Amino acid sequence: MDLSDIRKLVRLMEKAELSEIEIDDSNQGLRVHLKRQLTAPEGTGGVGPVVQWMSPPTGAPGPAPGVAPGASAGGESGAKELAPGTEVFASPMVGTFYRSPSPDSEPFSEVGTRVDDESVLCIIEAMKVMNEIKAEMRGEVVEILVENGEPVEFGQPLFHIKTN
Amino acid sequence: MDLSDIRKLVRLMEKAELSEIEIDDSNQGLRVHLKRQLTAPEGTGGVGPVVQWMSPPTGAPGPAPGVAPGASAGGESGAKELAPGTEVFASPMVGTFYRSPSPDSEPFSEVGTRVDDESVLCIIEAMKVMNEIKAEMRGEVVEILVENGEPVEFGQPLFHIKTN
Amino acid sequence: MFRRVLVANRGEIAQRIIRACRELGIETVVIYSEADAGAIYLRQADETICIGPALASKSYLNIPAIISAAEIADVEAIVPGYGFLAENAHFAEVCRSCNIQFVGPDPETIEAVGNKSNAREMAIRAGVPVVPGSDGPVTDEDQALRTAREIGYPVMIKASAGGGGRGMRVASNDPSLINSFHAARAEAEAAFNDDTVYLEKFVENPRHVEIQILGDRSGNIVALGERDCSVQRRHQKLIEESPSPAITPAMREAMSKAAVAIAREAKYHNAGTVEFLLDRNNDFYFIEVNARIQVEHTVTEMVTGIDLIQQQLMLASGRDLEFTQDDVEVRGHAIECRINAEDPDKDFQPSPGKIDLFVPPGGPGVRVDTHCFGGYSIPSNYDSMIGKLLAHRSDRRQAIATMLRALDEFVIEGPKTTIPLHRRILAHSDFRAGEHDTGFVERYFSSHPRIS
Amino acid sequence: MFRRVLVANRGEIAQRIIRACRELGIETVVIYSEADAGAIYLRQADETICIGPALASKSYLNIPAIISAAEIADVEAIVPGYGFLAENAHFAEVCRSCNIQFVGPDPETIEAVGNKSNAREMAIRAGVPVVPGSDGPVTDEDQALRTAREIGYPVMIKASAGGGGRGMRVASNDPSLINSFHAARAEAEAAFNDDTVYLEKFVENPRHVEIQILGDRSGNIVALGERDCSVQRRHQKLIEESPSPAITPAMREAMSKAAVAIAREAKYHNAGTVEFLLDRNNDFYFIEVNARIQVEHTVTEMVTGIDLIQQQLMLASGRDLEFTQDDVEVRGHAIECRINAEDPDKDFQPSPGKIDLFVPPGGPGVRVDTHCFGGYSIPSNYDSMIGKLLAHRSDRRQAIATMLRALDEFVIEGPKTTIPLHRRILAHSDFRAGEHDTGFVERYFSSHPRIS
Repeated sequence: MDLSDIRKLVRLMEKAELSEIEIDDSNQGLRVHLKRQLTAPEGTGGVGPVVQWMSPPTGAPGPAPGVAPGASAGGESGAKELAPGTEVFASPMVGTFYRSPSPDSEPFSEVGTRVDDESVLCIIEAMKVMNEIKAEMRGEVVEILVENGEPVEFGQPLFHIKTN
Repeated sequence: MDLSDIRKLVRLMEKAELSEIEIDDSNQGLRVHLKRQLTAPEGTGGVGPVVQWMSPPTGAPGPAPGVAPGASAGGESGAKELAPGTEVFASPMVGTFYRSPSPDSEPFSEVGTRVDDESVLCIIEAMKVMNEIKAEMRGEVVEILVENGEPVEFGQPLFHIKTN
Repeated sequence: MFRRVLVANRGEIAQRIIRACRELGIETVVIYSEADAGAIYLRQADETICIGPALASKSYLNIPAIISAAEIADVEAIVPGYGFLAENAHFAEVCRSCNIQFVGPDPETIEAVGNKSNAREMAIRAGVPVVPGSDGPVTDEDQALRTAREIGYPVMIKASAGGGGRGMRVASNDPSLINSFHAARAEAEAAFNDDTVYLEKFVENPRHVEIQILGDRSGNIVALGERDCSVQRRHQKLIEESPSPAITPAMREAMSKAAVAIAREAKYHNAGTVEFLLDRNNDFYFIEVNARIQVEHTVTEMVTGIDLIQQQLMLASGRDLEFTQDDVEVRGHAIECRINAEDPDKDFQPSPGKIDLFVPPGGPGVRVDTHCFGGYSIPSNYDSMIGKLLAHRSDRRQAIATMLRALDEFVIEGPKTTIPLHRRILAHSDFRAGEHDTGFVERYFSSHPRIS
Repeated sequence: MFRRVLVANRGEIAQRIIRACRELGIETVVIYSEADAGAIYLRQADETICIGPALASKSYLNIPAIISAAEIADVEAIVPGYGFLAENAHFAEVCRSCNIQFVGPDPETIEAVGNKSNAREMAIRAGVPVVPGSDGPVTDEDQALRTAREIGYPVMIKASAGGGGRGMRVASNDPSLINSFHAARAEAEAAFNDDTVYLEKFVENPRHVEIQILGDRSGNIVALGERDCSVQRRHQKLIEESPSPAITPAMREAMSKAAVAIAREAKYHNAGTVEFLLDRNNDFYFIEVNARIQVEHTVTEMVTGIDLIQQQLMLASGRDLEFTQDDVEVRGHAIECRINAEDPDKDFQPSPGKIDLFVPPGGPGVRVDTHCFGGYSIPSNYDSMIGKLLAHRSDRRQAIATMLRALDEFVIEGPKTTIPLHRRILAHSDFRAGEHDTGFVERYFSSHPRIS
């Protein structure tokens, strides 16, 4: 179950006009719950699904952001409000997100890492080129929103960085 | 120049996306001025044309109501507000409006005529049948909105009647 | 050809008639009820006339109001479409007496084919097979029992004046026959003001196949191929297609000849449809004639390239057919899905109201006939049809693929629609194999089918 | 056939490609810029990937971003549509080096036919008539003057790398030639980064007729009839139709053979178009090859019944053509009007913004290809196309009638559109007689044509 699977579920909901999907797989320690309003309030944009993804306690860090297909990336749906002074660091390009320069290396940043303009936050691989992505701000990484090796879109939120 | 001509002009404006038509025919003592917003404010209904019809001073009584094609009859567009206590008497059927029982007779009602429930206001001919239309209210005819011999729709305003 | 006609209908068929008239250069006067004042097709009319309030009996079924509108608008003809007064012989008669051309067959023909037992006798005279049944109306219990035992159970009791499934009952044994006989009579009386009923052998889960015909006043009659309307729910058609996946060229020819023979017997002119049942042995039986244009005429238009509404107008104006049976060619395969504002999850209850977002599909092979648009409010006073979605491609497989993608594309936010049901039907193996019959929908999609 | 492809375009052509893929059962990954996040066709995609901001150079023209999207989405092919990178040989080359199939001809072919003077030499080798002109590029004033005097004035100076009318100048005498020569070079340098120009005899007010071709990798090439695109404004096509009202069956055959010969010379596979000028003596001259699907491919789809985008996908996947030249049949007549968000009263300036009410036409013979809907905002960043409206009927007269009623039906409130101009063109006697040429629009509808 990764972001792309969630996307497929959301698409399925839209197609079949479902209002809710709930998957409880205790073998895999996974619970997915998607809920969606069947009539869009505005009438023009995509229907905003509410995505709840409960990772197993032993699993990967934090909840992944729900990305509505076709919706403008950069916004989060169903996620908690950002604390004041916390900024979203969005992906400057399409590619594959890596937290470390090689599988065996330490991650560039962790939750708690302090960064400045020149700090490398992560690598995004595009067309076999490893692009080092710099923080371009001062602050502290408070949340990492994407898993290692996951594909990211332009504008997709990657980190929350506390700047004050 | 009758209601049906106005309708044709309005339709022409819609088709040609005109915003304004002004006709000043001094020979016939007629001035017609139609104006229309090119983008509808609501977006769903017909575009409401503003119709100003200046009858020659020697001509027929009062301004005819502007009826937008396809718009719900019964409402007046561009006409002055009704005085309090004045009611619109609308046509109960489709047909041809006659003010008198025969060409040589006196009209059933004139501006100033006092009417009650049983008073015949006019005749509407439908399928060769002359239907006497009763006032069904008490009051005084203050305005006659349709000319003798003119076709009328269901719900089209025929008279203004002051009831108090 | 007419210079100016009255469009005596509403919704998608009013829109359809206006289109045909505009292409022929005929002026349209379109009547509407107060509930339809916001209809966008009124903008395309040369003149519009409000004829009454929402209630159909005071507007679209109000003969004096319609005739009066036709007179003040000075039209030469009235185009009735389907439903409302389209098969009302009295209305056609009134039109004639007022010197207004009714765009349809003569009142005598409407009357003659409108009575089902009479039509059945016509078919027998024309040498067309009919479902075994009573020899005319059945008037009492004894006669009903005698006939039923003679033709064998199950039998169907049908209202002579019937249509749309009303006044129709099935009985499998004597006691149920007695009950059904009285129930059908009462229903027929209520629905049609005529309690005449007759009996037929009940053909279980047949296919419904109908032949489109066109006739002129000189007696030329052509058949324009068939439509398979076997996807029905409670006798309401949901999906129609042409050609039928169930019939062979030989059967098509036999049915076409039968349809033309009946039409000739009925002195039929203008557009009409002859409906048949097809049983599991591929035997067909005449059931009825529809003396009007039908909702699903569009399917035939796609495969033949012939504009049936234009033809109706030309034929009503007195012109002869400009082509012969040999000129008619069926090309490719067309499917139509009726998109209704109904909730398939709630027993198809109507779901009228405002359409917030309306994005009809487009692209190759797709035709949409609708009067709806984003912002339009579907009135609760009339039928629930939003529109008809058609796919026309070179073969059935491709037509299904196009229809499925078009259904997926069709965005209607606001009312509930039959789109999800259509998707499921088109994905069903029986439908894809062309092996469905009129029991198909009830069999697989009834009892509150949840979309899952 | 491909299992999964990347749609590397936007707007109506992205919508069109998604339709074709869905019908073929191919999964689509659709890229979009931030400006297109509200596009409704994204809902029909199996996956969507935002590749950059509104600016085309950072999104739809951003080769690394597109290739990266194709890689993370794990697609087998990229479908470029028209415009943006559709005729970019470098992009096709990068696709190849990344083992992603580019849905179009080989980069070598794109390169070869993309250079206009090179394509001209190819045509000469293939024995196809070209407009008399310079023997390759013209590099200095003297050579230009010599050539112009040789072929006779008026002459046209054209950019070798040109397209869309840029880098094109007409000269009627020596002094204007000198000026135009330098101006065209400067314009070509600015527009294409390549100041190579060549000279051609200027054919005054010709007709523009083009042949659609399809080719497979085994060398089979078929011609799918012509499109007449003579209704142009400043070299931008406004209306296209097929068949051309100006050519005879013999001319059609000669042009088709010429197109196939050029395609063979260019080792062409996939879909392409060979453009010709037709002069007043009915002589035709090759002008250029468009190595991509064109906006107006839809017109050919209507008359041949062949889905060109599906064909592109099948051919790119390595399949051979499933039909031969003899199987191609042109039926009826199709006309397309390009509906742009432009104000014909204000020199066609773009009119982007929110569409308040959008009611596309429908009914028989009408096809609409659009990505727009009521509530959609046309971004100001890209071209102004709202959609393409097509009418397909059994003959040209009927197709015009259907198009006119469809234009009348088409309600777009918000942006200004080219609909009123189309109405006037279709009502013009020269167009109705099929006697218009590429000077037609400028002649009758220029200098701020007011709709009256």
